[in-house]
Amino acid sequence: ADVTILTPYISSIPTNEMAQAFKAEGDKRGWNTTIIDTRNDFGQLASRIEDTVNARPDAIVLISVDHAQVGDQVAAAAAAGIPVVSLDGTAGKDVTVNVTSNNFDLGVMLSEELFKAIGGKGKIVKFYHSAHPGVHQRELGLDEVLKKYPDVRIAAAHFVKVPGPIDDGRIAMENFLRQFGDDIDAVWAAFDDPGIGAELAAESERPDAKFIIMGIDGNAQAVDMIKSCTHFKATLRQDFGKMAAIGAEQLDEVLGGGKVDSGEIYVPAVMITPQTLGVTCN
Amino acid sequence: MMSDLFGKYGTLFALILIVAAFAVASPGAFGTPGNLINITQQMSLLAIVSVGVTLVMAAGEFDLATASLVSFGGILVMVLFAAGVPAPLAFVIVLMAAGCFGAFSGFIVSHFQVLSFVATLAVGTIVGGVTFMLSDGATLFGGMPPGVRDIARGWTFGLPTLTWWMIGVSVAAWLLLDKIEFGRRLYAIGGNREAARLAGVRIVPNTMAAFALSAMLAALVGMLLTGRIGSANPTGGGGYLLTAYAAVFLGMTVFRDGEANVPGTLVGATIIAVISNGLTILGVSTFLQDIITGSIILAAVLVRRIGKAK
Amino acid sequence: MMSDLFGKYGTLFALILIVAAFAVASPGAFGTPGNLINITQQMSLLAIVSVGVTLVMAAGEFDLATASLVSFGGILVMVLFAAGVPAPLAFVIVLMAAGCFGAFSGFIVSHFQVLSFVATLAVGTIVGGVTFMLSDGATLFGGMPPGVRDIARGWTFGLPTLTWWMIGVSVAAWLLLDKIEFGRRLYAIGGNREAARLAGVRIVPNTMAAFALSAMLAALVGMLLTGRIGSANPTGGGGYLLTAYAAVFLGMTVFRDGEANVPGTLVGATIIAVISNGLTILGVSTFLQDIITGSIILAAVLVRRIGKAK
Amino acid sequence: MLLEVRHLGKRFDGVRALDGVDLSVVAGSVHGLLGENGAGKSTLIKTLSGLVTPDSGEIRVDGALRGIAGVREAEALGFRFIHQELSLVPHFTAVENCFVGRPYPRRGPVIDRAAMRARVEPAARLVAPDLPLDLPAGRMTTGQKQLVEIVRALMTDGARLIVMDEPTASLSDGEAERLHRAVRALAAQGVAVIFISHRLDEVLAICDRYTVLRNGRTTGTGGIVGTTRADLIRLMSGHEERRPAPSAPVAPGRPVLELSDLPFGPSGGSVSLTVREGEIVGLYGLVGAGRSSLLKLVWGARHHAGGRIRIDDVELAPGRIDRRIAAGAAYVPEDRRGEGLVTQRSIADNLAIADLSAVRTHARLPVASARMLSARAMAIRDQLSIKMASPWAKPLTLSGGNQQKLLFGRWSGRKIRLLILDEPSRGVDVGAKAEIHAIVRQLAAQGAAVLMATSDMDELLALSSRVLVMAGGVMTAELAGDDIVPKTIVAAAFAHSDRKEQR
Ligand SMILES: Nc1ncnc2c1ncn2[C@@H]1O[C@H](COP(=O)(O)OP(=O)(O)OP(=O)(O)O)[C@@H](O)[C@H]1O
Ligand SMILES: Nc1ncnc2c1ncn2[C@@H]1O[C@H](COP(=O)(O)OP(=O)(O)OP(=O)(O)O)[C@@H](O)[C@H]1O
Ligand SMILES: [Mg+2]
Ligand SMILES: [Mg+2]
Repeated sequence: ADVTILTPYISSIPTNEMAQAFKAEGDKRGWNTTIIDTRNDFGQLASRIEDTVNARPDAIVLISVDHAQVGDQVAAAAAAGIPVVSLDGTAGKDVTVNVTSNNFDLGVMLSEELFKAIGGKGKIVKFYHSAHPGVHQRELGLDEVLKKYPDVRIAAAHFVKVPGPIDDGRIAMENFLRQFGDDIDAVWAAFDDPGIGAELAAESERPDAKFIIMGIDGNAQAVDMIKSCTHFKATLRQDFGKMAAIGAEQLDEVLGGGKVDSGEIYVPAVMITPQTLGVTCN
Repeated sequence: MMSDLFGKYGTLFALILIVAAFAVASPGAFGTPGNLINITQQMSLLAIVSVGVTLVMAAGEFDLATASLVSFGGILVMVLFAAGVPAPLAFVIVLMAAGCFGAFSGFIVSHFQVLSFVATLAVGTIVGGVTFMLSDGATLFGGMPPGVRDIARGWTFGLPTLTWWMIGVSVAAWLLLDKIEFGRRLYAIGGNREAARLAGVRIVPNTMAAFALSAMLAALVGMLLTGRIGSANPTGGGGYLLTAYAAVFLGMTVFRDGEANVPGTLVGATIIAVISNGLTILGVSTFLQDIITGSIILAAVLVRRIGKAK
Repeated sequence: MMSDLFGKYGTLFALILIVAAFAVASPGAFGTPGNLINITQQMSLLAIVSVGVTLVMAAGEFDLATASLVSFGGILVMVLFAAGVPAPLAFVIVLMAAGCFGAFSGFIVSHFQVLSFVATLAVGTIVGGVTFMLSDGATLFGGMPPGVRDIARGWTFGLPTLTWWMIGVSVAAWLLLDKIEFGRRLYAIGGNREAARLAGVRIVPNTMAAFALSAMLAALVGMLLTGRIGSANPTGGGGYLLTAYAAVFLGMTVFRDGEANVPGTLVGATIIAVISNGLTILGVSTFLQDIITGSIILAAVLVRRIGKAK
Repeated sequence: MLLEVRHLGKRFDGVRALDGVDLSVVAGSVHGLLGENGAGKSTLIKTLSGLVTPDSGEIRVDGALRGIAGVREAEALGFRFIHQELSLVPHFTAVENCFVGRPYPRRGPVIDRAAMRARVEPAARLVAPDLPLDLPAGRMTTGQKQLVEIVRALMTDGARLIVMDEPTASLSDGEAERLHRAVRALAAQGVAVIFISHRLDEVLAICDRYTVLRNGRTTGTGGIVGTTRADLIRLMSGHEERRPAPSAPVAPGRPVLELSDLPFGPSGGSVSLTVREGEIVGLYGLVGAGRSSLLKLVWGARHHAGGRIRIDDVELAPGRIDRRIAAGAAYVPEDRRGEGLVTQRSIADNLAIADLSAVRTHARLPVASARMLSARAMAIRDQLSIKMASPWAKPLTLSGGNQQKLLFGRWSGRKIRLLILDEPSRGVDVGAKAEIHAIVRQLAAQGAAVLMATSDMDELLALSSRVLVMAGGVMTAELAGDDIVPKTIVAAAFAHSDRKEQR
């Protein structure tokens, strides 16, 4: 079967991992998968979905796309009878199945974990990128949890520039460290990249600083930092392999004439900490 | 004679060749009328932005605020809708606001003779900041009156509505640049600013008008894009910057040597749109697409240079 | 006399003013020696890319492949490390590969006289595709020999290592452009290509050399960035494109009127770095930062124009 | 009195360009404005056109005091200008260039191109019947561009004063003649003309009155009748004309430049010629005859398929200008702004660009020394009496004639085997022209071969030991010795158009 994977975010780590995992699943099943990326551009994404529909593949896979952002095009695919599998997106009537970790829940989980770790009070630095709808959901999760912790205060917030989020996060953190000195308790990173930058900033500016960092994605560099007992203490890993596997399974079912189990399937996220990695830090 | 034609229209021949090649490679999908019409829809937004850029470049300047203004237009119109402003009024407000930013750039560039590259980059940064503030950095969904989507979706008189927008804007800009005195003035300024000044052409108001029109077209595209995809992103216009300039510069190699011109820009935008449509339909992966796209663009401009006797 | 000085060095005064203002607003954080030294580190990569761009712009051309080459350099060096190539050899291979891309752009631009904007955009697209292919679109992490990080991290002789890189590259480029015959040739080409050609300056090899050097500096930055952040992303260099040009164009308004020059570029890069450092330290929100940054840059170039009698 | 200028003064950072100029122009007269290079003529003109604001003095039009603040105000007063430096929009054709800044003829809101053409044609027929009206200015020769500027100034209605700043500098006698007739016709219609030229004979021939400037000050004014060339020169320079003793013609030596079967001309023709040591070969023709193209071909700036170019028996490939320079060749281009000067760079840089090795700090290091650059510039300044503020000033701060001298000075200090000159004294004053001629003769005497294109008949006659005449891209005559007389030369220059008419 011909399967086309479309996404605007291929160079971001989770998206890329999912795409590669899905491709691997496809290879197992003998599918011919093609990856199309539109470099953060949704206008382009709409056009490329149209082209793909015109080329009549057997299925379309959207990764990290809220289907409402390209509603007409997804509807056109559905109308043409092409199944649309969404990974890390949203469910909808034109979407055959959406396999995801709930981003809002990820935000809630991260915030709860972080706030518990600093004893329910303190100053945090927030790194965010609300232009990405999925990441924005995590920020809303944070806002929700903040209501329960009146003693946690956002001392500074930085909108992370993409491309180049690690270095942007690093430079911002260097400057925050100058501004606040030791008066920071934690870094909340909506995705791991700026958190990695924050750790690098700490290493060069204030290696003895007390604050901790937590992020989302399970980025390998972040995991490495957690393992090395740095300030980076946890990352929530969405199970991309599992998502891709479930997505491929469901698609297999559909292509064989069957039905999906449900319009939306949640894959729980996994918390990665020094403990889960089997190291003890002091 | 032959080589003369090639020298003059080489890039146009290249376009025809590209279309023909794709049509042969994929007659069932690329070559269908439906797909060709769809290409006109897909290229329409890029074409409109590029036509706006053409106006500024005719006057010999750059406008790097273009991409920010696209995002700005999309976000502002959504914010206005959400605030309950009726659609027609919202459109007018957005266009006026963008026009003011454009006129401001034009004024700085022409009156103070600041290099347009720095000036418009600075204005673009400011516009970007305003856009982020308006949207709080988030993608805006919903709140769009149903009538509004129709300006950017669906079909009118047998063609996609967006295609009509492109046709309308292009014809208007072509009239403006090639048939009206205003256009002659812009080209005179762009061709030799000093000569235009010596001849009494009023540099400042004409340059301001070019920037303002270009900014308004960018904001229009922002609104149309929002209509097309149903949401507005504060960096949604980012992709248009380099591609629009690519279209205009490609177009400068067609029809008229080294002068930005509307028909040329359309050829440029078509080349870009056809390549990505064709390659996607052929199932070429993005990474390879980039390499092929770059090579085809190079070939398209070189064809003409090589055709031209030295 | 006073207004003369202002006309010539207005942008430099603007920089001093900006630094002074931040130092007053935040003496405890901004004004500390530690922070000022840290600014030199934060600006170093931008400065090196911008210095490379300065070389190309001295010859009157644009190089839009710069950003892609930064990403390319970072990815390729990681791929080579992963393949077990020893570090020094890997560095050389990356620089050579980038140099070839640069020389290729320079050849197309000067020999076929294709507008550098289109040509380098096309080459940049190709380089981008190659980079994505090399990395499969993924961020590359790990496999970096420990010695390699040290070229971009830590301190050497009392200053951050990256600061030394910036100083070294800037001094070399300044010698090249202002002291050596090669630089005079580039400036002659950039000032009046035809006059330079008729005076016996060889356009093609000189332009190719400028593009090759610029590409090599971009790839160097890619490698240093990788060392600095510990991983390489296939779009990691994207942020440098507009900022580098902003630095160079800002610099063109200092010291020499309308000519890209190394000291000016450094002033430009410093302005950009200082603003973002200062505003972050003052706790200004990102969106407002954009608006303020744009306004300060405008003011910095206008100061000079207004100082200059018309 | 149509125009009265009193005690006008203007300084440019330290340089006194105008230092109390007086000028009165009556309607219906042709007024010659004369002065050495840098005397302030162009600056005076720019104050009239609103491009330069004078520091002191007054301008009266029809007796009323006027401050002319901008180009449009000058136009409204009925003033039209041909500025010394060509300023055309390169992409525009001759017709389009004539309308820049002027109201266009329109049908409804749309520009009426046919009417534009119809308005340009009469003026074009008058002064430049051969001018290609539909060629973009960027592809015209310098002479053709000059003609476009002239047509542009002549075309408009409502002109009361037309100022022409060296309109004939790159025209040959044929075109200049037509311009002279047009100028007289304008005067007869009551239009005043200010005519600036370094060709004193034409000033004496067509002007009614003259005003002479020296160092920014009026040194004399009066009627032309009864005035002689010597009078004018005395007023301009403050001393009698110094005519250098004509050096004895040198016996031609070995061939230096040899062209064999070089493809050239519109109909697949070719050119072969030899220039020997000590010879000065003059190349004459009408505007667009192909002289500059031929020189560029020789210089290697254009490609040619087939044919051979040899300097001192070394064959040279097209495109290798550096090799020609190494072989001892030198070239002075025609269009100083477009092809000669790098205007953003200093005077010192412009003088060094063709021979950077002459200003090295150390013979083996490719490092340019600021001290050497400046020393070289000062030496050339003294040699060619260039009026400049400092070696680090930009070339555009020099007067037109002084800019021209920079192109010449560029080759100073080298051993020259072949000197290729394209209108070498364009816009240069009488004294400086004599100096340039002396240098050319001296170089020839030292064994250089000289190939010189010129539109200036006096220059041609004064220097050439042999004359080649071109018409329409074809060599129509080769004259030597006593055959070099203006009548024969002009006849040969028109040979092409005669042939065309016969057909
Ligand atoms: N923009 C300027 N900046 C500085 N000096 C200038 C400027 N324009 C003119 N000058 C100086 O003013 C003087 C008069 O120049 P002007 O161009 O009026 O001479 P001119 O009589 O037209 O000479 P030519 O016959 O060579 O054209 C010269 O010394 C020149 O260097
Ligand atoms: N760059 C160009 N592109 C196309 N045609 C050109 C170009 N330059 C010159 N020509 C044409 O070539 C012919 C010869 O030009 P050339 O410059 O050799 O004449 P010329 O005898 O030197 O005249 P002038 O006195 O005007 O300089 C002219 O008819 C001109 O229109
Ligand atoms: Mg003059
Ligand atoms: Mg000529």
